[in-house]
Amino acid sequence: MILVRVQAEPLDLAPLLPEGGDTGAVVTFTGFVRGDANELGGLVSLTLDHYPAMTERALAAIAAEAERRWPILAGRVVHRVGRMLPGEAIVHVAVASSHRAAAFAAAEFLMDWLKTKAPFWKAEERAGGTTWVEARASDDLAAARWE
Amino acid sequence: MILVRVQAEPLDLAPLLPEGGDTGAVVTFTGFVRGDANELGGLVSLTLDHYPAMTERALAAIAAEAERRWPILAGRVVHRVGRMLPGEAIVHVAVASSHRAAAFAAAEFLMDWLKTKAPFWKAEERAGGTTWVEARASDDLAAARWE
Amino acid sequence: MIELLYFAWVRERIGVDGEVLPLPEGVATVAALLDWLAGRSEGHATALADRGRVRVAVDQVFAQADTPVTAGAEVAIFPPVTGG
Amino acid sequence: MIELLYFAWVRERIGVDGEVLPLPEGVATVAALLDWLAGRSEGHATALADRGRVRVAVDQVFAQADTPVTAGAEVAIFPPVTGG
Repeated sequence: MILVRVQAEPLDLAPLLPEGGDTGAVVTFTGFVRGDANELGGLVSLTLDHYPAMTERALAAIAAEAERRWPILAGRVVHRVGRMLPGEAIVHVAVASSHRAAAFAAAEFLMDWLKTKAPFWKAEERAGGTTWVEARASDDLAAARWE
Repeated sequence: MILVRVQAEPLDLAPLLPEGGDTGAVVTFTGFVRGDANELGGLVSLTLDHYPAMTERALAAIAAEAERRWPILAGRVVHRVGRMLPGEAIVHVAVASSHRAAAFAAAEFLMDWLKTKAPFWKAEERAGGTTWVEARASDDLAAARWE
Repeated sequence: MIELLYFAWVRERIGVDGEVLPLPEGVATVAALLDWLAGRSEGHATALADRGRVRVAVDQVFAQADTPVTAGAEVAIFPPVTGG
Repeated sequence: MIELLYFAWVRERIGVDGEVLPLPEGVATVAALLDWLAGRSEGHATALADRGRVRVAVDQVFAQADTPVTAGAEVAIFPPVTGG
Protein backbone atom coordinates (compact mmCIF):
# COMPACT_ATOMS: atom_id res chain seq x y z
CA MET A 1 0.00 0.00 0.00
CA ILE A 2 1.53 3.29 -1.13
CA LEU A 3 0.51 6.30 0.93
CA VAL A 4 0.27 9.61 -0.93
CA ARG A 5 0.32 13.02 0.67
CA VAL A 6 0.70 16.70 -0.22
CA GLN A 7 1.87 19.06 2.48
CA ALA A 8 3.18 22.58 3.07
CA GLU A 9 5.38 21.43 5.97
CA PRO A 10 8.98 20.22 5.48
CA LEU A 11 9.15 16.55 4.45
CA ASP A 12 9.97 13.78 6.91
CA LEU A 13 12.83 11.75 5.39
CA ALA A 14 12.91 9.06 8.09
CA PRO A 15 13.66 5.68 6.47
CA LEU A 16 10.88 3.30 5.47
CA LEU A 17 11.55 0.19 7.57
CA PRO A 18 10.30 -3.36 6.92
CA GLU A 19 6.99 -4.40 8.45
CA GLY A 20 6.49 -8.14 8.32
CA GLY A 21 9.20 -10.42 7.04
CA ASP A 22 8.95 -10.10 3.26
CA THR A 23 10.76 -6.81 2.68
CA GLY A 24 14.17 -7.34 1.15
CA ALA A 25 14.65 -3.99 -0.59
CA VAL A 26 13.72 -0.36 -0.03
CA VAL A 27 14.48 2.27 -2.66
CA THR A 28 13.95 5.97 -1.98
CA PHE A 29 14.12 9.06 -4.12
CA THR A 30 14.28 12.55 -2.68
CA GLY A 31 14.20 15.67 -4.83
CA PHE A 32 15.82 18.81 -3.42
CA VAL A 33 15.75 22.51 -4.35
CA ARG A 34 19.05 23.29 -6.10
CA GLY A 35 20.77 26.60 -5.37
CA ASP A 36 21.92 27.04 -8.99
CA ALA A 37 24.78 29.27 -7.81
CA ASN A 38 26.28 29.21 -11.31
CA GLU A 39 23.24 30.87 -12.81
CA LEU A 40 22.85 34.63 -12.57
CA GLY A 41 22.30 35.49 -8.93
CA GLY A 42 21.44 31.91 -7.93
CA LEU A 43 18.06 30.75 -6.70
CA VAL A 44 16.42 32.60 -3.81
CA SER A 45 13.42 30.33 -3.40
CA LEU A 46 11.21 27.84 -5.18
CA THR A 47 7.43 27.94 -4.92
CA LEU A 48 5.32 24.91 -5.76
CA ASP A 49 1.82 25.70 -6.96
CA HIS A 50 -0.66 22.86 -7.35
CA TYR A 51 -4.29 22.05 -8.11
CA PRO A 52 -5.53 20.80 -4.74
CA ALA A 53 -8.70 19.07 -5.91
CA MET A 54 -6.72 17.03 -8.41
CA THR A 55 -3.32 16.52 -6.81
CA GLU A 56 -3.91 13.69 -4.38
CA ARG A 57 -6.23 12.03 -6.89
CA ALA A 58 -3.51 12.15 -9.55
CA LEU A 59 -0.88 10.86 -7.13
CA ALA A 60 -3.19 8.05 -6.01
CA ALA A 61 -3.72 7.03 -9.65
CA ILE A 62 0.04 6.98 -10.25
CA ALA A 63 0.57 4.94 -7.08
CA ALA A 64 -2.17 2.47 -8.08
CA GLU A 65 -0.53 1.99 -11.46
CA ALA A 66 2.81 1.24 -9.76
CA GLU A 67 1.10 -1.32 -7.53
CA ARG A 68 -0.48 -2.93 -10.57
CA ARG A 69 2.92 -3.30 -12.25
CA TRP A 70 5.18 -4.40 -9.37
CA PRO A 71 4.78 -6.41 -6.14
CA ILE A 72 5.03 -3.48 -3.74
CA LEU A 73 4.82 -4.20 -0.01
CA ALA A 74 4.73 -0.60 1.23
CA GLY A 75 5.50 2.84 -0.06
CA ARG A 76 4.94 6.54 0.13
CA VAL A 77 4.84 9.50 -2.15
CA VAL A 78 4.96 12.85 -0.36
CA HIS A 79 5.13 16.15 -2.23
CA ARG A 80 5.67 19.52 -0.67
CA VAL A 81 3.85 22.66 -1.86
CA GLY A 82 4.35 26.35 -1.17
CA ARG A 83 7.61 28.25 -0.82
CA MET A 84 10.88 26.47 -0.05
CA LEU A 85 14.59 27.29 0.04
CA PRO A 86 17.65 25.73 -1.61
CA GLY A 87 18.57 22.45 0.10
CA GLU A 88 14.99 21.69 1.17
CA ALA A 89 13.23 18.54 -0.03
CA ILE A 90 10.47 18.91 -2.63
CA VAL A 91 9.36 15.30 -3.03
CA HIS A 92 10.09 11.99 -1.36
CA VAL A 93 9.24 8.56 -2.76
CA ALA A 94 9.92 5.27 -0.95
CA VAL A 95 9.10 1.75 -2.16
CA ALA A 96 9.51 -1.54 -0.29
CA SER A 97 9.50 -4.85 -2.15
CA SER A 98 10.93 -8.33 -1.74
CA HIS A 99 13.60 -7.78 -4.38
CA ARG A 100 15.63 -4.84 -5.57
CA ALA A 101 14.70 -4.81 -9.26
CA ALA A 102 11.02 -4.16 -8.47
CA ALA A 103 11.83 -1.54 -5.84
CA PHE A 104 14.14 0.37 -8.20
CA ALA A 105 11.75 0.19 -11.14
CA ALA A 106 8.71 1.24 -9.12
CA ALA A 107 10.49 4.20 -7.52
CA GLU A 108 11.77 5.43 -10.86
CA PHE A 109 8.35 4.92 -12.45
CA LEU A 110 6.63 6.86 -9.66
CA MET A 111 8.97 9.80 -10.18
CA ASP A 112 8.75 9.76 -13.97
CA TRP A 113 4.96 9.71 -13.91
CA LEU A 114 4.71 12.24 -11.10
CA LYS A 115 6.91 14.63 -13.12
CA THR A 116 4.54 14.50 -16.09
CA LYS A 117 1.10 13.56 -14.73
CA ALA A 118 0.64 15.33 -11.38
CA PRO A 119 -0.56 18.96 -11.35
CA PHE A 120 2.36 20.80 -9.76
CA TRP A 121 4.08 23.90 -11.12
CA LYS A 122 7.40 25.35 -9.99
CA ALA A 123 8.16 29.07 -9.87
CA GLU A 124 11.79 30.11 -9.35
CA GLU A 125 12.57 33.30 -7.49
CA ARG A 126 15.91 34.89 -8.48
CA ALA A 127 17.36 38.35 -7.97
CA GLY A 128 15.88 39.34 -11.34
CA GLY A 129 12.36 38.22 -10.56
CA THR A 130 10.17 35.13 -10.46
CA THR A 131 9.66 32.86 -13.45
CA TRP A 132 7.70 29.67 -14.04
CA VAL A 133 9.86 26.63 -14.78
CA GLU A 134 9.45 25.23 -18.28
CA ALA A 135 8.57 21.57 -18.66
CA ARG A 136 11.51 19.49 -19.91
CA ALA A 137 11.37 17.26 -22.95
CA SER A 138 13.64 14.81 -21.10
CA ASP A 139 10.89 14.30 -18.51
CA ASP A 140 8.40 13.42 -21.25
CA LEU A 141 10.87 10.94 -22.70
CA ALA A 142 11.50 9.41 -19.26
CA ALA A 143 7.76 8.98 -18.69
CA ALA A 144 7.25 7.52 -22.17
CA ARG A 145 9.59 4.62 -21.34
CA TRP A 146 6.81 3.14 -19.19
CA GLU A 147 3.99 3.41 -21.73
CA MET B 1 32.95 11.37 -3.31
CA ILE B 2 31.41 8.01 -2.38
CA LEU B 3 32.40 6.75 1.06
CA VAL B 4 32.64 2.97 1.45
CA ARG B 5 32.57 1.10 4.73
CA VAL B 6 32.17 -2.42 6.09
CA GLN B 7 30.96 -2.80 9.65
CA ALA B 8 29.62 -5.33 12.14
CA GLU B 9 27.38 -2.74 13.81
CA PRO B 10 23.79 -2.06 12.67
CA LEU B 11 23.65 0.34 9.72
CA ASP B 12 22.79 4.00 10.11
CA LEU B 13 19.97 4.78 7.65
CA ALA B 14 19.85 8.53 8.30
CA PRO B 15 19.16 10.35 5.04
CA LEU B 16 21.97 11.75 2.89
CA LEU B 17 21.27 15.49 2.80
CA PRO B 18 22.56 18.02 0.25
CA GLU B 19 25.84 19.77 0.95
CA GLY B 20 26.37 22.75 -1.29
CA GLY B 21 23.70 23.88 -3.70
CA ASP B 22 24.00 21.44 -6.60
CA THR B 23 22.17 18.40 -5.21
CA GLY B 24 18.79 17.93 -6.83
CA ALA B 25 18.31 14.19 -6.31
CA VAL B 26 19.23 11.56 -3.77
CA VAL B 27 18.48 7.88 -4.41
CA THR B 28 19.00 5.26 -1.72
CA PHE B 29 18.85 1.49 -1.70
CA THR B 30 18.65 -0.53 1.50
CA GLY B 31 18.74 -4.32 1.54
CA PHE B 32 17.09 -6.08 4.47
CA VAL B 33 17.16 -9.63 5.85
CA ARG B 34 13.89 -11.30 4.82
CA GLY B 35 12.15 -13.58 7.29
CA ASP B 36 11.05 -16.04 4.57
CA ALA B 37 8.16 -17.19 6.76
CA ASN B 38 6.73 -19.17 3.85
CA GLU B 39 9.79 -21.37 3.64
CA LEU B 40 10.19 -24.31 5.99
CA GLY B 41 10.69 -22.90 9.46
CA GLY B 42 11.52 -19.41 8.24
CA LEU B 43 14.86 -17.73 8.63
CA VAL B 44 16.46 -17.56 12.08
CA SER B 45 19.46 -15.45 11.16
CA LEU B 46 21.71 -14.46 8.31
CA THR B 47 25.49 -14.34 8.64
CA LEU B 48 27.63 -12.33 6.23
CA ASP B 49 31.14 -13.65 5.75
CA HIS B 50 33.63 -11.55 3.84
CA TYR B 51 37.29 -11.27 2.79
CA PRO B 52 38.47 -8.32 4.86
CA ALA B 53 41.67 -7.53 2.96
CA MET B 54 39.73 -7.34 -0.29
CA THR B 55 36.28 -6.03 0.66
CA GLU B 56 36.87 -2.31 1.04
CA ARG B 57 39.23 -2.39 -1.92
CA ALA B 58 36.55 -4.04 -4.07
CA LEU B 59 33.88 -1.61 -2.88
CA ALA B 60 36.18 1.36 -3.54
CA ALA B 61 36.78 0.08 -7.09
CA ILE B 62 33.02 -0.23 -7.68
CA ALA B 63 32.45 3.26 -6.27
CA ALA B 64 35.23 4.70 -8.46
CA GLU B 65 33.63 3.13 -11.52
CA ALA B 66 30.27 4.71 -10.62
CA GLU B 67 31.96 8.10 -10.24
CA ARG B 68 33.60 7.67 -13.62
CA ARG B 69 30.23 6.97 -15.25
CA TRP B 70 27.94 9.53 -13.58
CA PRO B 71 28.29 13.04 -12.10
CA ILE B 72 27.98 12.02 -8.45
CA LEU B 73 28.15 14.77 -5.82
CA ALA B 74 28.18 12.53 -2.74
CA GLY B 75 27.42 8.98 -1.82
CA ARG B 76 27.97 6.07 0.48
CA VAL B 77 28.09 2.31 0.31
CA VAL B 78 27.93 0.62 3.71
CA HIS B 79 27.78 -3.15 4.06
CA ARG B 80 27.21 -5.00 7.29
CA VAL B 81 29.04 -8.24 8.14
CA GLY B 82 28.52 -10.89 10.83
CA ARG B 83 25.24 -12.23 12.17
CA MET B 84 21.96 -10.36 11.72
CA LEU B 85 18.25 -10.99 12.20
CA PRO B 86 15.22 -10.69 9.92
CA GLY B 87 14.29 -7.04 9.41
CA GLU B 88 17.84 -5.78 9.89
CA ALA B 89 19.64 -3.88 7.13
CA ILE B 90 22.43 -5.67 5.25
CA VAL B 91 23.54 -2.95 2.87
CA HIS B 92 22.82 0.72 2.32
CA VAL B 93 23.70 2.72 -0.77
CA ALA B 94 23.01 6.44 -1.22
CA VAL B 95 23.86 8.63 -4.21
CA ALA B 96 23.44 12.40 -4.60
CA SER B 97 23.48 14.02 -8.01
CA SER B 98 22.08 17.10 -9.70
CA HIS B 99 19.45 15.11 -11.58
CA ARG B 100 17.42 12.01 -10.91
CA ALA B 101 18.40 9.87 -13.89
CA ALA B 102 22.07 9.82 -12.81
CA ALA B 103 21.21 9.18 -9.17
CA PHE B 104 18.92 6.24 -10.02
CA ALA B 105 21.36 4.72 -12.50
CA ALA B 106 24.37 5.04 -10.19
CA ALA B 107 22.54 3.53 -7.20
CA GLU B 108 21.30 0.59 -9.25
CA PHE B 109 24.76 0.11 -10.78
CA LEU B 110 26.44 0.15 -7.36
CA MET B 111 24.09 -2.57 -6.13
CA ASP B 112 24.38 -4.71 -9.25
CA TRP B 113 28.15 -4.62 -9.17
CA LEU B 114 28.35 -5.05 -5.41
CA LYS B 115 26.18 -8.17 -5.72
CA THR B 116 28.58 -9.77 -8.19
CA LYS B 117 32.01 -8.19 -7.57
CA ALA B 118 32.41 -7.70 -3.81
CA PRO B 119 33.60 -10.64 -1.68
CA PHE B 120 30.65 -11.25 0.63
CA TRP B 121 28.94 -14.59 1.29
CA LYS B 122 25.60 -15.15 2.99
CA ALA B 123 24.83 -18.13 5.22
CA GLU B 124 21.20 -18.70 6.19
CA GLU B 125 20.38 -20.23 9.54
CA ARG B 126 17.05 -22.11 9.60
CA ALA B 127 15.59 -24.66 11.99
CA GLY B 128 17.10 -27.40 9.83
CA GLY B 129 20.62 -26.00 9.87
CA THR B 130 22.81 -23.41 8.20
CA THR B 131 23.39 -23.29 4.45
CA TRP B 132 25.37 -21.01 2.16
CA VAL B 133 23.22 -18.98 -0.22
CA GLU B 134 23.68 -19.84 -3.89
CA ALA B 135 24.57 -17.04 -6.29
CA ARG B 136 21.66 -16.09 -8.55
CA ALA B 137 21.86 -16.01 -12.32
CA SER B 138 19.57 -12.95 -12.24
CA ASP B 139 22.29 -11.04 -10.38
CA ASP B 140 24.83 -11.89 -13.09
CA LEU B 141 22.38 -10.70 -15.73
CA ALA B 142 21.71 -7.48 -13.83
CA ALA B 143 25.44 -6.79 -13.55
CA ALA B 144 26.02 -7.59 -17.22
CA ARG B 145 23.68 -4.75 -18.25
CA TRP B 146 26.43 -2.29 -17.30
CA GLU B 147 29.32 -3.95 -19.18
CA MET C 1 -22.63 26.80 -15.49
CA ILE C 2 -19.03 25.66 -15.68
CA GLU C 3 -16.25 26.34 -13.22
CA LEU C 4 -12.96 27.41 -14.73
CA LEU C 5 -9.70 27.20 -12.76
CA TYR C 6 -6.35 28.65 -13.85
CA PHE C 7 -2.89 27.76 -12.58
CA ALA C 8 0.69 29.06 -12.87
CA TRP C 9 1.28 31.44 -15.79
CA VAL C 10 -2.17 30.78 -17.25
CA ARG C 11 -3.58 32.27 -14.03
CA GLU C 12 -1.18 35.21 -14.13
CA ARG C 13 -1.92 36.06 -17.75
CA ILE C 14 -5.69 35.83 -17.32
CA GLY C 15 -5.43 37.70 -14.04
CA VAL C 16 -7.84 35.63 -11.94
CA ASP C 17 -7.71 32.24 -10.14
CA GLY C 18 -10.85 31.15 -11.88
CA GLU C 19 -14.34 32.10 -12.94
CA VAL C 20 -17.81 30.61 -13.03
CA LEU C 21 -19.62 31.07 -16.31
CA PRO C 22 -22.65 29.77 -18.14
CA LEU C 23 -21.56 27.10 -20.63
CA PRO C 24 -21.35 29.15 -23.87
CA GLU C 25 -23.80 28.19 -26.58
CA GLY C 26 -22.32 25.77 -29.12
CA VAL C 27 -19.40 24.79 -26.86
CA ALA C 28 -19.28 21.02 -26.29
CA THR C 29 -15.56 20.17 -26.24
CA VAL C 30 -12.32 21.35 -24.65
CA ALA C 31 -11.10 22.72 -27.99
CA ALA C 32 -14.27 24.73 -28.52
CA LEU C 33 -14.11 26.07 -24.98
CA LEU C 34 -10.51 27.24 -25.44
CA ASP C 35 -11.45 28.96 -28.73
CA TRP C 36 -14.33 30.73 -27.04
CA LEU C 37 -12.25 31.71 -23.97
CA ALA C 38 -9.46 33.16 -26.11
CA GLY C 39 -11.89 35.83 -27.31
CA ARG C 40 -12.96 36.81 -23.84
CA SER C 41 -10.17 39.30 -23.00
CA GLU C 42 -6.67 40.23 -23.99
CA GLY C 43 -5.39 38.28 -20.97
CA HIS C 44 -7.29 35.18 -22.04
CA ALA C 45 -5.97 35.58 -25.57
CA THR C 46 -2.37 35.83 -24.34
CA ALA C 47 -2.70 32.88 -21.98
CA LEU C 48 -4.20 30.65 -24.66
CA ALA C 49 -2.22 31.92 -27.67
CA ASP C 50 -0.11 28.77 -28.01
CA ARG C 51 -2.45 25.82 -27.49
CA GLY C 52 0.52 23.45 -27.58
CA ARG C 53 1.71 24.92 -24.28
CA VAL C 54 -1.65 24.60 -22.51
CA ARG C 55 -3.02 21.55 -20.69
CA VAL C 56 -6.59 20.98 -19.57
CA ALA C 57 -8.23 18.79 -16.93
CA VAL C 58 -11.98 18.20 -16.89
CA ASP C 59 -13.32 17.18 -13.49
CA GLN C 60 -9.72 16.64 -12.27
CA VAL C 61 -8.75 14.27 -15.07
CA PHE C 62 -6.37 15.21 -17.92
CA ALA C 63 -8.38 15.97 -21.04
CA GLN C 64 -7.75 16.09 -24.79
CA ALA C 65 -8.98 18.59 -27.39
CA ASP C 66 -12.05 16.46 -28.08
CA THR C 67 -12.95 15.72 -24.46
CA PRO C 68 -16.62 16.71 -23.87
CA VAL C 69 -17.42 19.71 -21.70
CA THR C 70 -20.90 19.80 -20.22
CA ALA C 71 -22.72 22.05 -17.76
CA GLY C 72 -21.51 21.46 -14.22
CA ALA C 73 -17.97 20.59 -15.26
CA GLU C 74 -14.86 21.81 -13.48
CA VAL C 75 -12.37 22.75 -16.19
CA ALA C 76 -8.79 23.54 -15.17
CA ILE C 77 -6.36 25.18 -17.60
CA PHE C 78 -2.63 25.25 -16.91
CA PRO C 79 0.88 24.88 -18.36
CA PRO C 80 2.61 21.50 -18.69
CA VAL C 81 3.31 20.27 -15.14
CA THR C 82 6.75 20.74 -13.55
CA GLY C 83 6.56 19.09 -10.13
CA GLY C 84 8.79 16.49 -8.56
CA MET D 1 55.73 -19.17 -0.36
CA ILE D 2 52.13 -18.37 -1.21
CA GLU D 3 49.32 -17.57 1.19
CA LEU D 4 46.04 -19.35 0.52
CA LEU D 5 42.75 -18.07 1.98
CA TYR D 6 39.44 -19.93 1.88
CA PHE D 7 35.94 -18.50 2.38
CA ALA D 8 32.35 -19.75 2.84
CA TRP D 9 31.82 -23.39 1.81
CA VAL D 10 35.30 -23.64 0.29
CA ARG D 11 36.69 -23.01 3.78
CA GLU D 12 34.28 -25.51 5.36
CA ARG D 13 35.10 -28.27 2.89
CA ILE D 14 38.84 -27.79 3.14
CA GLY D 15 38.53 -27.46 6.91
CA VAL D 16 40.91 -24.52 7.47
CA ASP D 17 40.74 -20.72 6.98
CA GLY D 18 43.91 -20.79 4.97
CA GLU D 19 47.42 -22.14 4.70
CA VAL D 20 50.89 -20.92 3.80
CA LEU D 21 52.75 -23.16 1.37
CA PRO D 22 55.81 -23.11 -0.84
CA LEU D 23 54.75 -22.37 -4.41
CA PRO D 24 54.61 -25.88 -5.91
CA GLU D 25 57.10 -26.60 -8.66
CA GLY D 26 55.65 -26.10 -12.14
CA VAL D 27 52.68 -24.05 -10.87
CA ALA D 28 52.53 -20.66 -12.56
CA THR D 29 48.79 -19.95 -13.05
CA VAL D 30 45.54 -20.06 -11.10
CA ALA D 31 44.38 -23.12 -13.07
CA ALA D 32 47.57 -25.02 -12.31
CA LEU D 33 47.36 -24.09 -8.65
CA LEU D 34 43.78 -25.37 -8.38
CA ASP D 35 44.77 -28.63 -10.10
CA TRP D 36 47.64 -29.09 -7.67
CA LEU D 37 45.52 -28.15 -4.61
CA ALA D 38 42.75 -30.59 -5.55
CA GLY D 39 45.21 -33.42 -5.01
CA ARG D 40 46.24 -32.25 -1.57
CA SER D 41 43.43 -33.83 0.53
CA GLU D 42 39.92 -35.20 0.22
CA GLY D 43 38.62 -31.88 1.57
CA HIS D 44 40.53 -29.92 -1.08
CA ALA D 45 39.25 -32.30 -3.76
CA THR D 46 35.63 -31.84 -2.64
CA ALA D 47 35.92 -28.06 -2.39
CA LEU D 48 37.45 -27.78 -5.86
CA ALA D 49 35.52 -30.57 -7.60
CA ASP D 50 33.43 -28.20 -9.70
CA ARG D 51 35.75 -25.45 -10.95
CA GLY D 52 32.76 -23.60 -12.42
CA ARG D 53 31.54 -22.93 -8.89
CA VAL D 54 34.85 -21.63 -7.58
CA ARG D 55 36.18 -18.07 -7.82
CA VAL D 56 39.76 -16.94 -7.19
CA ALA D 57 41.35 -13.62 -6.26
CA VAL D 58 45.10 -13.06 -6.53
CA ASP D 59 46.38 -10.26 -4.32
CA GLN D 60 42.77 -9.16 -3.67
CA VAL D 61 41.83 -8.82 -7.33
CA PHE D 62 39.51 -11.26 -9.14
CA ALA D 63 41.56 -13.64 -11.25
CA GLN D 64 40.98 -15.89 -14.26
CA ALA D 65 42.26 -19.41 -14.96
CA ASP D 66 45.34 -18.03 -16.72
CA THR D 67 46.17 -15.33 -14.15
CA PRO D 68 49.84 -15.75 -13.08
CA VAL D 69 50.61 -16.97 -9.57
CA THR D 70 54.07 -16.15 -8.26
CA ALA D 71 55.88 -16.56 -4.96
CA GLY D 72 54.59 -14.08 -2.38
CA ALA D 73 51.06 -14.00 -3.77
CA GLU D 74 47.91 -14.03 -1.64
CA VAL D 75 45.48 -16.38 -3.35
CA ALA D 76 41.88 -16.48 -2.10
CA ILE D 77 39.49 -19.24 -3.18
CA PHE D 78 35.76 -18.94 -2.60
CA PRO D 79 32.28 -19.52 -4.06
CA PRO D 80 30.54 -16.94 -6.29
CA VAL D 81 29.80 -13.92 -4.10
CA THR D 82 26.33 -13.41 -2.57
CA GLY D 83 26.44 -10.11 -0.69
CA GLY D 84 24.19 -7.08 -0.95
